[in-house]
Amino acid sequence: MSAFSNLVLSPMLLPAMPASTVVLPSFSFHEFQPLLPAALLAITAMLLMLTEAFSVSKSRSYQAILAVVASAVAGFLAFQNTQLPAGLILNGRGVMDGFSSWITLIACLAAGMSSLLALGFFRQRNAERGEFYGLLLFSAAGMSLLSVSNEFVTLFVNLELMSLATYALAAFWRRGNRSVEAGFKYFILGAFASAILIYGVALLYGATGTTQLDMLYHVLPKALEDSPWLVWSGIILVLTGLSFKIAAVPLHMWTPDVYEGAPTPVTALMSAGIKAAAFVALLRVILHIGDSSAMLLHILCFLAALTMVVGNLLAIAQRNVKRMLAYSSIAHAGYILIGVAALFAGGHLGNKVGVLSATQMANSTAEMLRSSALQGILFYLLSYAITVVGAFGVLAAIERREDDGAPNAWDLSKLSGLATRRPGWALAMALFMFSLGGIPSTIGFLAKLYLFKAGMSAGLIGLSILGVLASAAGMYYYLRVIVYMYMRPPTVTETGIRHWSTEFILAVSAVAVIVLGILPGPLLDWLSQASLFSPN
Amino acid sequence: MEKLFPEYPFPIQNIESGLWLIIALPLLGAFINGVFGKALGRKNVHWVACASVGGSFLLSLLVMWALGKAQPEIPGPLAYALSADYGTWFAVGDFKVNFGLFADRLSATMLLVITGVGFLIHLYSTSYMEHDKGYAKYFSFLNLFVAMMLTLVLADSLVLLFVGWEGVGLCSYLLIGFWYDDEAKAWAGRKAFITNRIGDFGFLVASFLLVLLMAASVKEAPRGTPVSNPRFSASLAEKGPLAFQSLSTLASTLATPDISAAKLKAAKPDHKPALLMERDIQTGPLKGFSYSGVLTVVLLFFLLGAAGKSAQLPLYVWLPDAMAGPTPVSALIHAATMVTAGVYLFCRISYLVVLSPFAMATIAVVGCLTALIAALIAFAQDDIKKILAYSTVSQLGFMFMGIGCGLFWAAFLHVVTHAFFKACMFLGAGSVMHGNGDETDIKRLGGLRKEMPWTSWTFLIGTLAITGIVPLSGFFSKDAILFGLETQQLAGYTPVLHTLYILGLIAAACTAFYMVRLYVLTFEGKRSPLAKLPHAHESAWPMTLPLVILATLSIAAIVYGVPFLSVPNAPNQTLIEFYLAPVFNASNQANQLGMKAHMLLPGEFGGETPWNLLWTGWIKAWLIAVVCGGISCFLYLKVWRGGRKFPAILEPLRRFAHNKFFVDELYELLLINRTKGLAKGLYRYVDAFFVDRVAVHGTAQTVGFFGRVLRWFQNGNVQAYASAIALALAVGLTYALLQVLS
Amino acid sequence: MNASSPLLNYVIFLPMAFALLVLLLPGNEKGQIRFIALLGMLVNLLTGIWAFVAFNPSGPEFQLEYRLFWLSDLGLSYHLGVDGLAIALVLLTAFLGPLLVLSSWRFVNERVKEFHVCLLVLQTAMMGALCALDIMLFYIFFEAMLIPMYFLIGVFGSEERQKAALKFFLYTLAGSLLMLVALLCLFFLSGPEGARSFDYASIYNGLLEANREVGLCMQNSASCSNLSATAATLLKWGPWMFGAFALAFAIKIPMFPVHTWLPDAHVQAPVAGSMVLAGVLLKMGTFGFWRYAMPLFPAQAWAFQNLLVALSLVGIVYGALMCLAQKDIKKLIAYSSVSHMGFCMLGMLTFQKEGTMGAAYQMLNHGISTSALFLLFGMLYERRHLRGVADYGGIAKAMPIFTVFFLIISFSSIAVPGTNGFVGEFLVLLGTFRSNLPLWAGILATTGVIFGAAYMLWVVQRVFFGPVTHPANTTLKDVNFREFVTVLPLVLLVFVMGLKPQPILEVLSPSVERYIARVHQARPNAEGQTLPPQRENASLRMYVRTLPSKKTESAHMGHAQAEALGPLLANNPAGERL
Amino acid sequence: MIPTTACLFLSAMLFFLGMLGFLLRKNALVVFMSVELMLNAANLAFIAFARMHGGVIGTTGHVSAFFVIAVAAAEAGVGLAIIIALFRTRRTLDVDEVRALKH
Repeated sequence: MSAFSNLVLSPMLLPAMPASTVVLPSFSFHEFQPLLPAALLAITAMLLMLTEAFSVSKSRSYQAILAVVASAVAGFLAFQNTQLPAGLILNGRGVMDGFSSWITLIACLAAGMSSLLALGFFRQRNAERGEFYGLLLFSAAGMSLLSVSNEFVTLFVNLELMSLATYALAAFWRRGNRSVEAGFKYFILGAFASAILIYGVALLYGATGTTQLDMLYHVLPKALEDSPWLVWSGIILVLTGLSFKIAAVPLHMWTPDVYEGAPTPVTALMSAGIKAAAFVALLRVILHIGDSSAMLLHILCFLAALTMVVGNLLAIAQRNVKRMLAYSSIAHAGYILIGVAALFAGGHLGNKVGVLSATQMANSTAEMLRSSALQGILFYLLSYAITVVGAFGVLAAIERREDDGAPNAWDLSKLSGLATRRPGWALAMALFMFSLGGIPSTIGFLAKLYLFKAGMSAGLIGLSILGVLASAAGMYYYLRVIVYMYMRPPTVTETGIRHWSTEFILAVSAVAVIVLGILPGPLLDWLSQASLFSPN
Repeated sequence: MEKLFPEYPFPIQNIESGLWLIIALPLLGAFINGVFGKALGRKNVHWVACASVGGSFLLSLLVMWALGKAQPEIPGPLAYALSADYGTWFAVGDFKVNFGLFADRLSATMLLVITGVGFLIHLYSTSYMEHDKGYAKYFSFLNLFVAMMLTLVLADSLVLLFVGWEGVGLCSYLLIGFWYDDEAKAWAGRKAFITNRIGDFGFLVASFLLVLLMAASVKEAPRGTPVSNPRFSASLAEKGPLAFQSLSTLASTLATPDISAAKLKAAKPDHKPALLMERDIQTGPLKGFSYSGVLTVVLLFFLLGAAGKSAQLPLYVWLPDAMAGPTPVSALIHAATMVTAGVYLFCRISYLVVLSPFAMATIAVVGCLTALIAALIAFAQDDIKKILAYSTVSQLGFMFMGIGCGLFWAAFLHVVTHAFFKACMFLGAGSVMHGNGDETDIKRLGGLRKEMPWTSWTFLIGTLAITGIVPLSGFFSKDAILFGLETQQLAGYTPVLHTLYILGLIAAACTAFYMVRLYVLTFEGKRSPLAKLPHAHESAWPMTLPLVILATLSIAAIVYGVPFLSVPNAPNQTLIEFYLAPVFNASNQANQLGMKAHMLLPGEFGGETPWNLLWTGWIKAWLIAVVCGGISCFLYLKVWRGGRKFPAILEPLRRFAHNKFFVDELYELLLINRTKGLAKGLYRYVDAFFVDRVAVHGTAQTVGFFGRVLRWFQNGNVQAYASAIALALAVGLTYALLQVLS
Repeated sequence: MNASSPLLNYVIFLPMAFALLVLLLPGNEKGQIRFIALLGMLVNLLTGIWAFVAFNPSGPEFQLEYRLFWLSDLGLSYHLGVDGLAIALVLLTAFLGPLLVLSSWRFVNERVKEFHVCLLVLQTAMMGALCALDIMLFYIFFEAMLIPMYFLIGVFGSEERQKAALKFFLYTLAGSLLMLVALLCLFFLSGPEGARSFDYASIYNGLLEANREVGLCMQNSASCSNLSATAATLLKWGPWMFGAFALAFAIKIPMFPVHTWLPDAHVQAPVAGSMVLAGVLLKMGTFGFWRYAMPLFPAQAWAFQNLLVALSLVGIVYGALMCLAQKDIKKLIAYSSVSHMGFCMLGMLTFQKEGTMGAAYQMLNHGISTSALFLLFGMLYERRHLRGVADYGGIAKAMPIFTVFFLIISFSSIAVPGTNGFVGEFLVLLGTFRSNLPLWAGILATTGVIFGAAYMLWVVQRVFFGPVTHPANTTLKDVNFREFVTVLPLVLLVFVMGLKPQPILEVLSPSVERYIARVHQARPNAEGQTLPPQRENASLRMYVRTLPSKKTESAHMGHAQAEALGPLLANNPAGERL
Repeated sequence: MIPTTACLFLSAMLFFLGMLGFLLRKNALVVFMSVELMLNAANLAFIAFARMHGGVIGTTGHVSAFFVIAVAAAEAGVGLAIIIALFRTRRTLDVDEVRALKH
């Protein structure tokens, strides 16, 4: 399964074209431009696989470097693409817009950073094996492609490409049974979810005769009259399948187990990259099938509220830091859902979801809403990626080999007195915690601000209030980490093994958290120009 | 005095602008002794202290001279006043307070008393406190007190007066608790301060209400009245609403006849002209109340304040305990000066006082009851200082009666004379203690006359003065008050005054009794076997000299009190009355305008002086004094001498009185314990339990609880998770179905 | 007075710079660290004084303005400026700075570096919150304050510190997050799409008309019929927004029902922590009411007046009663500051000159006397490490000078005339009497005078007087030179501010008048202090330096106003700056 | 010829059977097989609809089915590998045993 498969095959998927004349359509180069990062990643991945097959050397650090370089270049390419005009490519199988390129960028970021983490992580456990980086890059490629796909089957395939690689990564850590269990759970439930997804796709196809989102958008209203039941069940199935990936409550239950069990670098990748990619998929689908009725908005708001509250509540009761971060990632998915709802509410001005209706909010225009919501979501995903990778980086750094598979491996007490043992790491961790909690002068605050602002400009006041209350409650468990690091005497003596790569990651993300938290200027300007392909 | 010094030693302006020096000197002394006291050494310390007070005594003399003659360029009562303004203290909006000093004949007399008696007591202390460790501290506190008292007297606005008012309270707190390592003494200090604080609460509220009153009258008074006069609004803007000038203008305004109302009533015959103060207030927070009503309330709040400071009912309880301080302190603060601040205050705002007969009656009643109760308690006390303390309380009661019946000059005269003889007796007591190893129980003293001649003679004079034996000042001052009670008329409340007259006589009788008892038990007879020392020794000259001087003064003060040694162009006025006439001028005017309280104005003696009344009054008083004095003399010299049992019938009564009628215990029970209980209860149940535990932690714990509950669902079973997904799916589908069907 | 002055930037960020400097020092060089920190605070004090001098009371409302683009697309801009109250509080903050470092010279001995970094960062945050003219900027600093304070309490506090720190952080955070939502609502209400910004002036001016309408409507329902859309929304949702603002600030002050975090925080915090908490952080609440809650929702301010007054009255009496029930001295001081801040709020709620001025002055007083109390008690604590009243007694014997200081400060805190406390309290009470509040409110508030004396003297009594109960207390050392130097400025200030308040009052008075005028705009015909319409208009609109750019439309609005009100601005330097 | 609805009904039955199997069976392999069943249900639906639409639109359905099959194969590959690893560590395939990670 390579990323090229659907490029090669896509000409055969032409819809409206007389069956008699099958001609291969001619694609201009710039249609492939959005695919370049993915292509690069995929090729590098294969190379790595090959080197694994033929190489004899024990050390795999060169592979890590290669992966990092590849994802850096890919990220650069993606950044180039952010300025591209929005439009369809490859006869509508894919779209190109700033949004997808940003998601690709985030994916590359996640891939690069987690492979750096992995370098140190596996070196310390001398358990380096080459498939790791290959799979990692495949997964990244999957994310990138997912972000550009505009057609259900393509979307499904890319989702699977991303997921399959991640299943393998999650189960990669063979020592102890936790990693495998994580992989198994993730895989089995993931397969379940994607089966649901594809069944929904089938139903939609049946109702509308197309699997291509932009066409779907146009025929859906008619289809709704003809066979509403079919369409709705299709929509629900598809949404369920997708919400599974973003771990929205009540489809979140796999998250803590998988995040905890998976090797920490993989966890970082999942929480940073996969979430982003899954969100873009959900977003595209909703944008195309959503406008048909306000009912979907209610579902979204409901999901968002539930996710925020439950995620935080669950995290509060956690002593296991890694698991706590997993739960908090659920909560963050909830916050992002506010943004999604806002983006979507753009189509439904005057809705009465919030305390104030959008019209009362002094006539905001649909475009304004969309762009601000979009900006909010992107910024949030980006900031979350940076912060959470850093946080997991700290965990990876202080993880002890002998604890692999021990139930209390990441217990809070493991952090106690970190400030005296490793002031630098403690400081970084504190920063990440404040940022996740959304305390001003960190990037986390700005991100939340954007989202809530977007939410309120869409009139989702109630949701926003719930959001701030939830994040206030959430601050509790972030603070507890700091309490242990700074206000408790050290219980364990050893200081964790340092590795330049880990240190590098921590430094970079800590600095980013602060600097982008205070001067996000250029970044925000770029984000604000990010376009999103919308059918109308 | 004009006879003695026809010429001013200085031009008045210099004295006027130099008023601040009077306060500054003791303040400086306090500062020097307080900061460098240790370094200076005892000699220099008491030099600094005495010199500073003596200096301000001399300055006060200058002021006195300056006030002797009128300043032609200033009209009205202000002709007999010096005033100096040292800039704004604070000013917000139309409210303003200046550092303004103001000395008229009232404050000048007070000045002399404070600095003069103060100086003597400083002198006395140099010997009395000789062996104390906190010598410098003591003198710096004492100086600070004098400075504060002078501020109180010289202030030209209520706010500045309040500075002195609280300042003296503060100093008395410090001095009562001077020997702080004795728990009880320290507590006594705190008790004094907090009781005074209750009074200050009254003072503050009263001043705020006055501000409101001023604002209202300025807004509403018809033209032609003094407040609507542009010159007044100028001075109001300059001096602020609480300056005494402004207040007097307010008073005269309120007392002006209300033309419009008069017109209405003109039809009816024999109507009393309505006054402005009977109007209702139209604007502002006081809307709906009548001026006179508010004024009465204001005066009652002031009464509360004065009761706190001057130890009247119900706040007198702190004074007896205040005797914990060194004896000179008791003499200066708790007999001569601070405690008379309340009387001074009422004299100061006499023009307001006379406008509310009800308030005056209340003041008189409070004073009278205090005088009686204190006297009764004093009967059964054995501690020399305690007895003097209660006698002070009861004498203050007399002064309040004087205020109440509108004879301000008499009340003030009593302040002065009382300052002399009471200070004299306190110092005498101090000297007794000094000579007898700090023995204060009069039962364990006795027969000191031979051993301490000076002390005993001066003490005798003091006793006679306070009992009111004719050729002594106390008689005239006290009798002037009683006479006032008998003859003055108070619109609607004249009968009250007459009743009070009787009670006053009784109080006087008691006074005579217990004071003589005190004297006899302490000085006469033979030395008690229980005495600490076999032989007492007379004190050194720095202690006896002040005694002698004060004794002389308490005789000499008579010249102010005798009516018939008449002053040119004011027949039959007492000297003090004549001298203070400009001060109480305003009140007389207000009074005449108002005709509210038809008082027999002192000036009007001339016409038909009730000589017969006067004489009978005097004779009554004199007889009472002599008789009661004689009785107690007889009883304690002959009957109960030498441990003879007290008649058993009276024993419970005695014990009841001895325990001060259990008033302290009552307060403890009703107020203090209640408050403490309330505080504890609130803290334990409302704050700690309800607000903090239930509301705050409760919320947190509820959240945590839900977290744990949800966590329980994460049981790690894949199929459980899957079923959650399936469930969500099912719900979604049904929801969609419903939407479609509807 | 010139168009733009960078001065405030120095005031805000110099401490931060020094914090970085300290961060670079090796952790074991305690002496150096302390010295650098002290230096930083002193420099900060200098800049603070410089700013105070540069401020001209008779000038325009906001001075020393400085403005930069910052997150323009979000509507934020980095906009600084101070009015009378702000500059006074800035001075107070700068003044306390060096004392903080000095007070913990010996008190803090491990992790000295972190400690001083926290102090300096906190200083920056507080200064920022005081100088911010952009509501979101204010919010950012307001929240950022929590972090260093959290560490100060949690790391350097005493035994229960972790709980206390957590409570402090979450309690405050919850309130201010709700405020954030209300703030966003305001942002959207403040103007049409594109003309919005978080700039204080633009939001305020944007809501001015609507507030007038709402005020009218609340007075007589006849005029409710033809409300503008904004006014209608404001009328409907104003109470909620005001509630959110009020809650956030009330927690910070803290007012009666939401005060329980304060005692814990104070008890656990180290000396410097308590000092700065009492000295400045609590003021952020009152300052917030003054600057944001009241002027932005005048109508609601009137509507909520009685409720808030009731709460502050309860706070005054209740706080005092709590003090009577305490056994722990620090807790007692904490509750006493609940009582004092009650006076502040009461004064501010009179909506009337004397009272408001008193409130402003009381903020400064409380900042001085209460932090001095904590400082002094800290010295005692440093010697005995006990907090209970019963653990002391007869200290005066051993530590005479210390006793004198403590007495002076306690007398200032119970408002004995001649000390700073008196002026503030007197004005507040006078204002209460003169305001539209019922008379009993004033009388009730005045009883605070009695209770104050009761509990304060009780402590003095138990701690200093009486026989020495614990042998350990006999050998206590009196204040050494450093401590003496630390306390002396505070003591002197007590007297200076008590006897010569006028200069400060003059600095405050323009902001007082504007505050009152702004609150009264919702009561066009309210009796009492309403300014003549013309001046009202001039003083009600807010003139700030705006950026020559499309990004901040408030500039254009400003221009419009400038033309409209040309004559009014003739003598107003701010006018030329538009 | 068989009506589309019948095919759809069958596919729905398959889907729900798969789901039930997933929820109820205990053997990991069987559970995975029931996922395959669900996927095939999807395929069936695709084909049925493709036939219903017919023509060019129909091709989409057909091709989609192929993709689903391919993906299913890939899933099987990864999945079986994981299940084997699972078996190695635990010596059992009972999903109820796989509960080291919880709460």
